[in-house]
Amino acid sequence: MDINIRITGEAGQGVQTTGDLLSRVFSKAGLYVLSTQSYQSRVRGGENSYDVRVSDHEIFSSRSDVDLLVGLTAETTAEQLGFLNKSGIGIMDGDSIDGVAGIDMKAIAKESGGTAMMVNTVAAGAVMAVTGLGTGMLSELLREEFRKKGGDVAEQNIRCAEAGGRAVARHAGKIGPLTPGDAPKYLYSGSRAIGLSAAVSGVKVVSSYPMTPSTGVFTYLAGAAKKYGIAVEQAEDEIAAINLVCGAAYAGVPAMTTTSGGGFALMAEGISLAGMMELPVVVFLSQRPGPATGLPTRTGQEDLLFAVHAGHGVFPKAVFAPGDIKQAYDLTREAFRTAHRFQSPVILMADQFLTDMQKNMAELPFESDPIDRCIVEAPSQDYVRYAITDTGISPRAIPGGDVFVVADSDEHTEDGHLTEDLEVRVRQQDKRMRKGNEMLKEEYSPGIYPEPADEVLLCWGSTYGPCREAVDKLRDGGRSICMIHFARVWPLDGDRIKKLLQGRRVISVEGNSNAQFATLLKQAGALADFETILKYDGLPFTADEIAGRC
Amino acid sequence: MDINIRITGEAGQGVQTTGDLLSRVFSKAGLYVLSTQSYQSRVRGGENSYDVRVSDHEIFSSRSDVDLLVGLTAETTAEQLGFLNKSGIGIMDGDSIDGVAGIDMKAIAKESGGTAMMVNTVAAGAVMAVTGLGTGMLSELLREEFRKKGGDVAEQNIRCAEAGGRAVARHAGKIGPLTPGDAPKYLYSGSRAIGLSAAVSGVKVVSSYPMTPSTGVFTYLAGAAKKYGIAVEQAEDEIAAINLVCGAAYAGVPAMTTTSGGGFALMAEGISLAGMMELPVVVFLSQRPGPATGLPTRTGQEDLLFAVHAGHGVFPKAVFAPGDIKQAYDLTREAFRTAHRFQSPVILMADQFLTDMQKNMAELPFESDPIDRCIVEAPSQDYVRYAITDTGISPRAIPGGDVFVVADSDEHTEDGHLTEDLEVRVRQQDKRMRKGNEMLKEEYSPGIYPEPADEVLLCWGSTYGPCREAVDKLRDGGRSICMIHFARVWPLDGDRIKKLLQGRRVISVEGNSNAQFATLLKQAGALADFETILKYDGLPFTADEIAGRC
Amino acid sequence: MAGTMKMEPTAWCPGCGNFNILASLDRAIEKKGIDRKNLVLVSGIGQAAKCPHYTDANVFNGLHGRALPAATGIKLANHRLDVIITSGDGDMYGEGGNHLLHAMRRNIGIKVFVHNNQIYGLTKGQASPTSEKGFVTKIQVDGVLSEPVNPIAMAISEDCSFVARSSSVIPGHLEQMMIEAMICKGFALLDILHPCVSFNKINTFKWYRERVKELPADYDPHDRVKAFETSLKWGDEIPVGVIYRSERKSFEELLPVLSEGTLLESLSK
Amino acid sequence: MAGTMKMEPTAWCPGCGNFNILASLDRAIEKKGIDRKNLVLVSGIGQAAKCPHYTDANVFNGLHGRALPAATGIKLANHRLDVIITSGDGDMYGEGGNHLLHAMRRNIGIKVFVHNNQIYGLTKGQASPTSEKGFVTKIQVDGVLSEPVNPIAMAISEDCSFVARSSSVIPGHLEQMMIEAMICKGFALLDILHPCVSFNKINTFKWYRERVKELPADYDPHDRVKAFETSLKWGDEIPVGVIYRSERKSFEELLPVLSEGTLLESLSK
Ligand SMILES: Cc1ncc(C[n+]2csc(CCOP(=O)(O)OP(=O)(O)O)c2C)c(N)n1
Ligand SMILES: Cc1ncc(C[n+]2csc(CCOP(=O)(O)OP(=O)(O)O)c2C)c(N)n1
Ligand code: SF4
Ligand code: SF4
Ligand SMILES: [Mg+2]
Ligand SMILES: [Mg+2]
Repeated sequence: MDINIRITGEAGQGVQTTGDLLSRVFSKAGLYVLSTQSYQSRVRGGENSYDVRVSDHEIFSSRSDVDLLVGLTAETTAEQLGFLNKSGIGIMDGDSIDGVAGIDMKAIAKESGGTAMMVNTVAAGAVMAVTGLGTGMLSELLREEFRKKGGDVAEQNIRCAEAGGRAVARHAGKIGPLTPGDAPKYLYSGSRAIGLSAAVSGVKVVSSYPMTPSTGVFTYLAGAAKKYGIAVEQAEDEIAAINLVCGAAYAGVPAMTTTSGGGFALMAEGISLAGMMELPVVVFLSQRPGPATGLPTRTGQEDLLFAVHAGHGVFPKAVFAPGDIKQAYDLTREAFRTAHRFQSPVILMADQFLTDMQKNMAELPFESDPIDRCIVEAPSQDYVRYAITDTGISPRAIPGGDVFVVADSDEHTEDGHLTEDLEVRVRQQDKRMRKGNEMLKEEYSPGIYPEPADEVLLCWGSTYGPCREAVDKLRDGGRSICMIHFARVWPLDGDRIKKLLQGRRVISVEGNSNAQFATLLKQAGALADFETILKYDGLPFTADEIAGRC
Repeated sequence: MDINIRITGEAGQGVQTTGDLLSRVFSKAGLYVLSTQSYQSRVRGGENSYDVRVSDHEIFSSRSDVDLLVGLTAETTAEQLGFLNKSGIGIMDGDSIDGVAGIDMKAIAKESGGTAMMVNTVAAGAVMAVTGLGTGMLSELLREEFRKKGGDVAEQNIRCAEAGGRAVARHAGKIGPLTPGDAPKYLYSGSRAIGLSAAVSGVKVVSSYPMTPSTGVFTYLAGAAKKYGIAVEQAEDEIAAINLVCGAAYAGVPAMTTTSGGGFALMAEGISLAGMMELPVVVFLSQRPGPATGLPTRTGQEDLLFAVHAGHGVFPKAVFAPGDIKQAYDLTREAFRTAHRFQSPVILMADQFLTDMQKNMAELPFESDPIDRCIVEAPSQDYVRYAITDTGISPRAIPGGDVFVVADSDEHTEDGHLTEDLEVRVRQQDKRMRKGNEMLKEEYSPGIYPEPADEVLLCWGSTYGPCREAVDKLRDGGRSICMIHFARVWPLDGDRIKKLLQGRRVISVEGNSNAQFATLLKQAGALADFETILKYDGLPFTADEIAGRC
Repeated sequence: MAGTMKMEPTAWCPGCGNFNILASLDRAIEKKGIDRKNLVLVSGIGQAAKCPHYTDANVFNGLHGRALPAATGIKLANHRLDVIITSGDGDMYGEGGNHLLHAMRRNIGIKVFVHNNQIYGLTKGQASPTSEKGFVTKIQVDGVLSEPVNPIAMAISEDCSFVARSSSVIPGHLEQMMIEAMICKGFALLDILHPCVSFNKINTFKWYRERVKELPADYDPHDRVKAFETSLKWGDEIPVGVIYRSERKSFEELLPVLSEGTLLESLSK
Repeated sequence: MAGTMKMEPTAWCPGCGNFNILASLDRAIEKKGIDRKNLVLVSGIGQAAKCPHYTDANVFNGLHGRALPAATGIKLANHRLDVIITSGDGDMYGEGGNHLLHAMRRNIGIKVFVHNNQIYGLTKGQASPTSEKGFVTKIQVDGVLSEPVNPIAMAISEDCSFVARSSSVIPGHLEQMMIEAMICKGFALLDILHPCVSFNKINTFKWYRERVKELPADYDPHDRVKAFETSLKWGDEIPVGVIYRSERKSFEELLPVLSEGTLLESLSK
């Protein structure tokens, strides 16, 4: 059982409120929920939509077709009609159009003693009725939710929900119908998982300049600042943000900045600084389609080659791109750990699809559990910051202790002071680059699902979900196909990957127009010939689409 | 006949003045001259040196060994002694040290009625004597040079030169000796050739923020501004510079900015803007070693992968990297032509080695000869800026005419206005990317010297000269080896290049620690296995070094 | 395709101050008699920065914070063009602060109309450099801790040739200020207070309406110290009008290569 | 390796004003009794920006123009550290202008000592934002066309908590100003005029020496308008001293998460 509910309306109408509410009720009901958002770069008007996919088994991606369409305006409903399945049901605020049942949600809200904004609750109530779960659990949630607000608000909302349910009584149970299950009940968005993991890992300084779709993580951290003890400061621009976190990292605390394409571009110089000064900084890069301002609220995977090569000069860095929300949580921690272990910048990549996505799962650890910052406790008096070592990793002291810590953006001697000695230069450059080799020794295996097969859907980052479901579909159809997913996309061990891919038909599935990850594998010598399934219209892949293009 | 003269001293002592003077005299004498500079990031003190290599045949690179060493201080002379050939001669200001003849240049200058700064002329006079050309031609040059200054200055200098010559009379003619030849007499630095070509090509707006080693081109253009009618404006930062040239390009004039590593990093967002708005901008990137501030006055080829992938999102760009001064002149024009033909950003790459290098050659055209800006003369009333075309190239109108010209950094409809229509997005992205395919159709063959052979020294940019001379040496030793030099480094036609390289032993010679050009060829499918000769100590390659490592 | 005209409808929220600003701009363009074919509207990114799309003109809607350098390049290439920037407070005083500082020094003949809603609208309600101390948002959870930037005082400190304030809540005055800015030869900064109905619940239409107060008729904008003093007033009364003027030559007048015509023309000679 | 101490000798030109600035800094550090192990000197890139290497302290010599955000990060991570920036006019008023503007608003307890030689020294003599109008260089071949930036006036316009000017030509005064800046809790801007013997042939030692004039004893730095008026004086007399003070709480005092100790410490709990 697997149903897709789509709420659609203008920006500012509460599409998101409705969707969030539904995600939570279904999660509360022990069903597997995965919700995704699609919106425009504006504050009012336009066309937004919110998909809540519900199932009795775990799900990994969104669908483009709809079983239950809920429209808050006629225009946006009409736009979505084409996606409604034959057996699907449409309900909307206002008059009916082609097969979509109009119910006057505003009137219902009013009659139930609610305000205009409670249209969202009416809509949610209707959905609960149509899916056969009824409005009981929704009412419970509303009660918990609005208790603190006091007064009548909770009861008003409950009345609206119930009235919404009654208004679609003739469709009751027609979609699904759903029955409560035992899925894990903690709902996380990608943004929340990443922000939470950063907080738990001990991030102490976060500085960013707002930019969609990275702002969710920044906002989460601002909200968590008090609880975890984090200085969260909005910078005047992205250059300030990256240099600020470089300063904080030098001073000894885990530090992170969050940004998207154009802001990331402005940070390239600072990333090179972190490379030279060997500072553990984490840059969270949430992608959207470019070039330039591009499509600010849409999704894409267009910045991989740029991220891997970002910054002038040559220095090691790591680039991670988690595939789903749980992995986003885990890899955020890994990003901090890697940054500190190798004293190098780490770029954590996601995109609008993954950061806005919500899914229920087992509770993620939320107790503060700082990573090991790999700081030398009691440096001796002959301490130098950039000592030459076999691994390239020099013991790191921080200022405020017993020794001076000198860090320079120029080439420097072991003690950190600037130098024009060209032999020293070579030694320091070699030292830095050795850290890159060490990084490759970290244990990591790409995700193979379900097991190696003749054909491979190669993917990275958020394309995980749709690829995984596509594999299921194609295998059901008898194909010997698997998914190989990379969450650590740089550096790459070409030889190992080559062995993995050799002799298989490789199809690279990427959210860009130039197969960036396959290109990286080619450059690493891991891949010669490959086919592609590419998409760059700003929307995420769906499993059907991938399967259909295979 | 091939001699290498090295002037060495502290910053601020006139090492450069002396070297420039000598380069000009030898050029005037019809000898082939190639001069290169090595200096530190400071204004006074430290150790600078200036090599003037002189020959009776054309030369292409610098040498590390020295035939005639001229020291302005004891310390810097001592540093260079190890490079002096057994048969070489050393002279220096002050007391003699190990085999270097000390002459009191300051006293000589004073006795000859000159000022302390005329030590440089004394030194130049000495060099002329030792190389057997005598001080006559130098005196002529000094007379021309100082005529405008009036008064006694010219005569004072001439007396200093002559006295310098007399002071080393016992070494007269011991190096070389040189006799006048008929080499072309126009001396150009890389910076001057690039600046001149930009001026001739019709650049009208130049905006930069000073950054070594790109400042030479910026300074040349400031000097040429009046003659060619160019607005040259120092920007408050590099972000201003790139956006300023984007604005100028939109308004219809060829525009350029000049920068180096860190400044280029700051321009990445603006380059993406040029990609999206389809603006013909030229970015001159003169490389120095990184990361971060690195070695500000040294040379390197470390920014190729970054330059090729610079900017978020996916869009076509061209990257050129000329091999020598003449090619720098030609390719600068090509950069403007390409930018305008394809309405795309073009990055012109050089480095400290090439921009500071001087060489004599036939006079380069200097009459204003603007490129075709490919602007539609009389757009019709239904004109739209981003019309979909087969080649991806849309007719370009500029503001101030009969139609509105709308340019947006967001994804846009054909008329330039921002859009959220995702089908339009795909059409525009495909349109832009088609220009990249068109670029590949431009006629271009890499430079093969002297002819295809079993072994290939693969190189790009300024490594041309040392590779070419290394090939001569190795062939003299009986090796079947050639150089294949790329001046157009992006985009790359993988298939064509593959055919060229197939079956040969390829050794990539690059001024970086990670073989960036070979990596690009690998990613383009043009190259599988290769060997490398890499250097990243901040100094240019020499032919001997390459030949020795082959 | 029916050629290139303005976009309709706007993407602004009903009730937003941007509508009045756009309307005033349209009237000012007409009254000043600016030839729209010769007009380039430049902006960065933000809700305000969408403004150029909504009127008939040439448009350069560039990067967030970078309207000024782009406009400078346009003006250098063809200084006969009228170049007006319409952009937001975040765009101009936040990301673009350095360009503003240096453009005022340069005094290039660009008119900058800052739609100042004291908030980042497009990114959904973070503090902008002009947000008041204590202003609470989802990022500034304890309220803004920094002093707001004072763009008027800063402009006076850099001897900006035209410094004015108006508001969308007094559209007649706003139109007048726009015309005066257009008349000024050098660099003109016009800070326009306007309500953001979606995210700024403090500085509302009513809030501005109750506070804006025109400068007295005998106010002398040439007195720099007096102007500075005036620029510090922000509270129950917020002065609007031309607060400071400095009679400086514009950059175009000073730059020798522009003396014989535009650089663009020089290419077709 | 003998541990990490200062670099010797400096890379400055003989006769450069930077030497006096360094000497004054060393004396001020001693007199104020700053624990050098607890001191971080931060800079960008330039001749002035090399200064941190030449004294015993922790050093963060970052990117050109970016000393301020780095210093801010250091201070946020561990606000018990003394954080002083010593950098150039190009670094701070040119490339770094936006950070300066916003750091003043934030009022974080960083002391900024700007070695202002009115020129770009390290890159060999281009105009800086403080170069005077008409100043000729190889880039500004017709002389500088822009008005110089007025950092003092700008700082007053943003209510910077400590605004002072001194010069390397009066090292005793300079030392005093440095100490006063160190005492101030919030953000302190100290503009230090100094000759560049290699590239600035106009604003020489003698030129400054003849012009710098201490503020009268009864000067009240708390009068903002008066301070602004004072900041406009530049000519035969150039006022030096503490020109403006504003008793604002520092950012560290205002930021709730710093109230119970440093963030660095919180990690070892
Ligand atoms: C380099 C970069 N950073 C951040 C953004 C995201 N962004 C777009 S508009 C905006 C702020 C808008 O505020 P303002 O300029 O005041 O305009 P408003 O929407 O309030 O009119 C931001 C942060 C961006 N587009 N580019
Ligand atoms: C991003 C970047 N742009 C440009 C430069 C080149 N650069 C180094 S120092 C400097 C200016 C120095 O001037 P100032 O700050 O006044 O210091 P001074 O040398 O005069 O003491 C410039 C332009 C750089 N290092 N990085
Ligand atoms: S978000 Fe605010 S500023 Fe933007 S359009 Fe809506 S009301 Fe206007
Ligand atoms: S160039 Fe000028 S500022 Fe730099 S050290 Fe020399 S004299 Fe001092
Ligand atoms: Mg705003
Ligand atoms: Mg300076």
